[in-house]
Amino acid sequence: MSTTTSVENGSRSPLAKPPQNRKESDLMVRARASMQQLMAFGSLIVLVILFGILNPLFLTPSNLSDILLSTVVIGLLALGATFVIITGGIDLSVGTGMSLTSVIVGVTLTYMGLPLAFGVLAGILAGALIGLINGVLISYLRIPPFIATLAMMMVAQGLALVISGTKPIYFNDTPGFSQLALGKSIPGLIIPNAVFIFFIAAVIAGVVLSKTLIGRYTYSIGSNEQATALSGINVRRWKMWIYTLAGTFTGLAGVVIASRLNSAQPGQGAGYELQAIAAVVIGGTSLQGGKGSIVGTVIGALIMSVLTSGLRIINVPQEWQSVAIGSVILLAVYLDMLRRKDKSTG
Amino acid sequence: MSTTTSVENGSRSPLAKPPQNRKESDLMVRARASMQQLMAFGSLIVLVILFGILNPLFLTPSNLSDILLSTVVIGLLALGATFVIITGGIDLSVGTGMSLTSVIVGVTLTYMGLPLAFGVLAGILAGALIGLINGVLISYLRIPPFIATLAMMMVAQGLALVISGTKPIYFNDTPGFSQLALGKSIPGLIIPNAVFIFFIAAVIAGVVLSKTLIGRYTYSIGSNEQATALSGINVRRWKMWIYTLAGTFTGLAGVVIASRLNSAQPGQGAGYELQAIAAVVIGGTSLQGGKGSIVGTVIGALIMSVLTSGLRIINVPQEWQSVAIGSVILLAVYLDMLRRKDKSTG
Amino acid sequence: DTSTTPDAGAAATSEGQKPYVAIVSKGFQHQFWQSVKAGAEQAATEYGVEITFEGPNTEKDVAQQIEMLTTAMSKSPAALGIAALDSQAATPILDDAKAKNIPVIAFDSGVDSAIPVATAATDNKAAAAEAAKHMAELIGGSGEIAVVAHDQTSTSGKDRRDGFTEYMAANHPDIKIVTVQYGGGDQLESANLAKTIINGNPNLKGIYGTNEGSAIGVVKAVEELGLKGKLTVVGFDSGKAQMDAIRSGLMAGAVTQNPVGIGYETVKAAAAAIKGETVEKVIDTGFYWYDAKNIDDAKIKANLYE
Amino acid sequence: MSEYLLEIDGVDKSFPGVRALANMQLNVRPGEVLALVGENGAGKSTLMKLLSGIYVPDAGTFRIGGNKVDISGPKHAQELGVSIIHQEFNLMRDLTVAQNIFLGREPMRGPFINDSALNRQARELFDRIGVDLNPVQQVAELTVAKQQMVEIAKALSFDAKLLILDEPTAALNDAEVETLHRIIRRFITPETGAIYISHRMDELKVISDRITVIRDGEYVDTLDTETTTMPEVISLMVGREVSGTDRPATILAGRETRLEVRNLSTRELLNDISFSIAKGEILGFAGLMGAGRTEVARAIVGADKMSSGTIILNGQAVSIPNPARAAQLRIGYLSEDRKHLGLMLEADVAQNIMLSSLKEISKFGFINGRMLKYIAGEQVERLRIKTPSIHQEAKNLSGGNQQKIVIAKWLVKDCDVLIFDEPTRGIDVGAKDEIYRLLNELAASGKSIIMISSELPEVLRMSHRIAVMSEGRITGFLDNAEATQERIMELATQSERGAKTA
Ligand SMILES: Nc1ncnc2c1ncn2[C@@H]1O[C@H](COP(=O)(O)OP(=O)(O)OP(=O)(O)O)[C@@H](O)[C@H]1O
Ligand SMILES: Nc1ncnc2c1ncn2[C@@H]1O[C@H](COP(=O)(O)OP(=O)(O)OP(=O)(O)O)[C@@H](O)[C@H]1O
Ligand SMILES: O[C@@H]1[C@@H](O)[C@H](O)OC[C@H]1O
Ligand SMILES: [Mg+2]
Ligand SMILES: [Mg+2]
Repeated sequence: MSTTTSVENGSRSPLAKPPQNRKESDLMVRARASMQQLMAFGSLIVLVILFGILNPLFLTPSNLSDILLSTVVIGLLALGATFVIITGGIDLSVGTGMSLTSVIVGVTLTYMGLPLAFGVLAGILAGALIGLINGVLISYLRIPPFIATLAMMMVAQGLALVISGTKPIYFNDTPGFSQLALGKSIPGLIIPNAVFIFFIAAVIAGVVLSKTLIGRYTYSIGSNEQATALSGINVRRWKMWIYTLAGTFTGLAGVVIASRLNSAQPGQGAGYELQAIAAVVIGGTSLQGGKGSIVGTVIGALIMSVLTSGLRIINVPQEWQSVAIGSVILLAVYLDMLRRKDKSTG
Repeated sequence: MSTTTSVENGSRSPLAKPPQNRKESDLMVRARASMQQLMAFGSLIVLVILFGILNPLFLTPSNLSDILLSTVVIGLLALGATFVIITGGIDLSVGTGMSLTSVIVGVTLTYMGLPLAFGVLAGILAGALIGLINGVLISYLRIPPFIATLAMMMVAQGLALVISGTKPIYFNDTPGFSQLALGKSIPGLIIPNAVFIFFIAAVIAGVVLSKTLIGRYTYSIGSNEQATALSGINVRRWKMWIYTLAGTFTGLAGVVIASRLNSAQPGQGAGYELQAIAAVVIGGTSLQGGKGSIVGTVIGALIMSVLTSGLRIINVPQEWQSVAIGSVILLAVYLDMLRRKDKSTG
Repeated sequence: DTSTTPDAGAAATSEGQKPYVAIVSKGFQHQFWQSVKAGAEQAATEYGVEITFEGPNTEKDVAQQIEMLTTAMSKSPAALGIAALDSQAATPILDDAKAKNIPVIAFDSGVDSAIPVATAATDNKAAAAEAAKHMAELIGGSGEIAVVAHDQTSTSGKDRRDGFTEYMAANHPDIKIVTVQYGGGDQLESANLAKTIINGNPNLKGIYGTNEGSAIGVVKAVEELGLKGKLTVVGFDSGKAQMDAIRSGLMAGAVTQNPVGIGYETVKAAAAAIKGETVEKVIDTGFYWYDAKNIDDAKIKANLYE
Repeated sequence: MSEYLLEIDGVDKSFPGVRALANMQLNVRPGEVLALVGENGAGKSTLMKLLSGIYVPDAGTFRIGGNKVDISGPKHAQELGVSIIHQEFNLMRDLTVAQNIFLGREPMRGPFINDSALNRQARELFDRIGVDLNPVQQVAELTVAKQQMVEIAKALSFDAKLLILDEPTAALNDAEVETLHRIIRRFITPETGAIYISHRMDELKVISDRITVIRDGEYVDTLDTETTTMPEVISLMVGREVSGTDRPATILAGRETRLEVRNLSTRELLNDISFSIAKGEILGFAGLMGAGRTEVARAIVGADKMSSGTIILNGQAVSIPNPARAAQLRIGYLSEDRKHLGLMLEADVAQNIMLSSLKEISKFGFINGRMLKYIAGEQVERLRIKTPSIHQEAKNLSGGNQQKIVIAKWLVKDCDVLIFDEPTRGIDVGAKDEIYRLLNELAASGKSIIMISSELPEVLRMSHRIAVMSEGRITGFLDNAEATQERIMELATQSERGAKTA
């Protein structure tokens, strides 16, 4: 197409491109990008319809609302993980880090008896601190992200147990706390607050990732860390903040899960990191870094929870459920690959 | 032709380096490489001595032999993972894959009543098959390794339960089977066979990685997959074989754990994958691909089991154990980083 | 009280289908849970109800269990069976069940709530004390022992640890528990762990394993170290490996619960509650000490599973 | 045997939004070197990738030795006797030099690779073709120039009939170029031929027999080198005249010093480097491969550690621990290795151009997206970057256009001191001219520019003064008026331990 126009305007210098060309392919590039997300959204819809046919109860508003609710914790962890993974890193500490932050909330609210807002803040800050430490280890001490966050995973697990005295902390003295996640603030709507917290967090994460400096540097570090550094960006410092940001979401997840369970469970959380990473990767973010989106992650997290819930509601025996989830994930990602099929030299 | 002679005569073109440089860096390169492994080995020795001082019982032959034994399963998984990680991939299916292969051994020996050798073979082949499927998914269907092996992790978990009928399979009718791992074939030595199986497997893995084509292409693919393909190497096919090879070690691990427990436990294995990867990475293999060694992995696996056992024998409370392991791993890797400190642009 | 809901049951049966009972346990892969499931299925056939049985992958994952309960509630069951990992965390679901007039049967572990119409469970503390009593006898009332536990945070893990240690503290001051360590119920991990404990405590006289995986791990350790007969092992639960170990003398004995009975009683109570019949509030499914001597007794055998 | 070694006819190739080749034709005779020239983005590399089976043509025929062929992939190309050195390196950085060269052709001893035979083969190859490489050195440790040598050695290690070199000299300096030419001449026999792509017009005369010119994906003409002048070639390529080889005016004395480097040393190489640069000055850095020019630049901007030395900026000693600090002090560094150290290949043109300047166009951390597109678009026009859109991924651009993106990034950043390391690498003559003009404008507006270049004509044309390096030291400064290629080479080969090289 471009050649046609340039032939028509044969008189101009061959280097200069007619301006309308740019606009045109601008559109094409964008269209392709949003198509991809539409298609991922498509698989999600297909799954929902499929389960709805297999068991109409799946489509009841109450069940759909429950699925949304069950997406929240992994979803929040996955939001943070999206940033880290786009930088080309990984964060294994999100699961137990979440437990640790929920224990911190427990200590603040139940042991110290401070007001609710303090507990929420303490949890989020504790998460940010975990992220900050990850960031320092990775940026300044140059420890590979896998190792740094694996170590943090273990340390957080241990500290959660130590601080809580290896037992759950209950929030019975702070009755408002469980409303944070489970209250229904919008009258007439059965969707609980936690879902809105997640979607607001997702919108914020999306804006930060696509519109701000830290978001832009997240991509550029993941694309080419050395080139970014040589471009005069303080890569170490930004990376530290990116991990801190990711930790903030971990902290938020800790607050939400504590509220949902009305207790801080120090022993749980291991294994959540893989689920969070899976949501991110199913959402199209590459573990190689440089590419990814929050919308994708949200869709990825929803695919996971729809699958889990759907297989349960159609009464697939539990041992077959994991076989089915594994297979469907493969299929979804394979279809995704198919349409992205770019040329390869392999 | 005249140029050839002029090169020999030393009236070389000005860009040429003085010839003694070549010899020098030959030696230097080698020296540096072996130094690194010596140092990693050093941290291991330091740990052993430290625990020995804190509790002399740590150093009893029986305890040391037990530590070696406790290294075997994770160690075998880590050997396979080393290949995969050097290609720049990852294998999350090793833990539950191991369970599935041990169930296959159980089916062969106990349900089908075939002779011992068949069971061993069936287990190893089952592992290879798991690897082959991973390889096909990754190479030919272009599914990212994380997703392909995560899906395989779930599928293997489910199949292990389905095939076994969600119960352990015992080897009581094949009394020789438990000797495979626990017998002491070398008279006068208290070290059980499993340890020797591991070390023989490690030697084989080491030779394959450093001396054979599949090993060379493992590094090459991890360094630059596209360039490897451009060199006329059938990258897809080799990658498929590399995953198959890794699966073989998973199969072997399945056989050994079944023999050690004298039963196939279908529910176990989740979580082992992270430990195996940790051993590989602690051993200096980079998750970016292109770099790594079997010696490193063996040392990494030993560091992990020495740490675990040592903290137990000096009676560190369990909740503090994970804090301590996390911290020591960080420290070990940090020291490793310090001496490798290469040029950075950060 | 034991008020039940004839409506719910009627609604389900009126369509000519069997009433549906959703059962969410604490685990799934353990033989213990498979036996509970078997008992539940047996009762389901006998009492003409439909059941599903599921549980989280690990007995730590409170949140996963809550998701399972939530999905179960979406299926509008006629009754709900629950072995809560954390009864407080399950409170909102129990409240929801109450609001919808769905009778709740607790099993395996009690629930801190008035909502369940019945509880079919083992008294874990008492069972652990029974194990302690036998351990004390077997080692002659003094010496060093250790505990390999399956979990640090779950109620069953804590109760079986505490029931044991408290009994020792109260009754046998000369017995010293040198360490309590946790192997997550993983056999391999527990075996490695037990070996380290034995290596680190040369005077050790006995080890207690708090569930199937832990106990078998300890047996493995003793077997591998060639200490059969020199170290007293007492365990918890059954399963083929434990029974073999008891027969061969590697293990002195163990406390078994009645998992099949737990499952059976749970569904039986559910079926009754659906019909609006009164059910017993507490169904003690009991526990039994078994060893080489009584392992083949009919009464014991009924409580063991392979 | 056919009259032609290779005939290409009627070849079309399009990418989304780009028609890279249209009805392309070309032929190579046995025993000749055919130069292929055209502007950045004209389609040269695309044609070569079709020839090596990396891309599949939309239309057209390829004949090798008279037989029509459908080249299915790199291996097939090799089997057909076609050996290619791509514009972008295709090396495995973690493998050694020898392992790279013989990848896929390892000598075996039973099931095992015979590494000593491998290294021996490599040494024999290097001796045969006359390059100095260490077979057991890791490629990651080599400079760009040495990596290029590895690529050349690799291509020659095949028993090729047709050798294709896509800008092999972009990373080489004049002495190395000579070595390469010698290698090529030795390769050419009555049975073999070569296609030689280059933007360095001076070498075409020396190495080629005929020159094929293409423009905008279309064939323009083929000329006999002997009977053609370079300005003719250039005007066919660019469609206009390009100015000659004027030299800059000598810089006015007494200008304020902008940057002074005193006694800079590094652990690895640099030894007591001192120089200063005035406002409005262009200081050229010349030297042979490995002389340490890149290291000087990296040390100044904090990318590498200095072991001793002081940097004085506008009269004040400053410490620069990393390039971020350098950028704060308005010192920018354009790296010589665009692929690894310059570009985000997967990111789009706009993001690449704006990377260094995002802070300047953001408020409270929010980036002004319209501004970003506007400025990036402006640069695309100004440098005539050939791309269908500012949203095109950088990896889809031709090599020269990628280089322009890296330059654009530093033009946007508005630094006071700009260190350009091989800035015109891979850039066509027309665009080079444009860039020279821009650099002169920048200098005229008071910026200080350090220009590291391996092309002596470029250094001579642009620099007010020239610093020459050898073995990690500065061996002399030349004013533009007194500088000649010969004097530069003299200083560049001056060894401290002179006795050794003698
Ligand atoms: N994979 C691709 N996807 C999209 N466009 C491409 C791709 N490869 C090349 N192009 C486009 O095709 C055109 C020709 O590129 P090519 O690399 O062949 O140019 P070239 O003549 O080698 O230029 P240079 O001298 O800068 O190396 C350019 O406009 C380029 O942007
Ligand atoms: N990545 C690297 N790893 C190891 N050594 C390097 C590396 N880069 C450069 N060197 C070494 O540093 C020295 C200086 O190289 P540098 O690139 O600074 O030289 P230069 O004068 O800029 O020459 P060139 O024309 O090659 O760019 C050389 O001896 C080279 O071998
Ligand atoms: O409560 C459970 C139980 O009764 C069984 O013994 O194993 C696991 C426990 O958590
Ligand atoms: Mg090109
Ligand atoms: Mg250089």
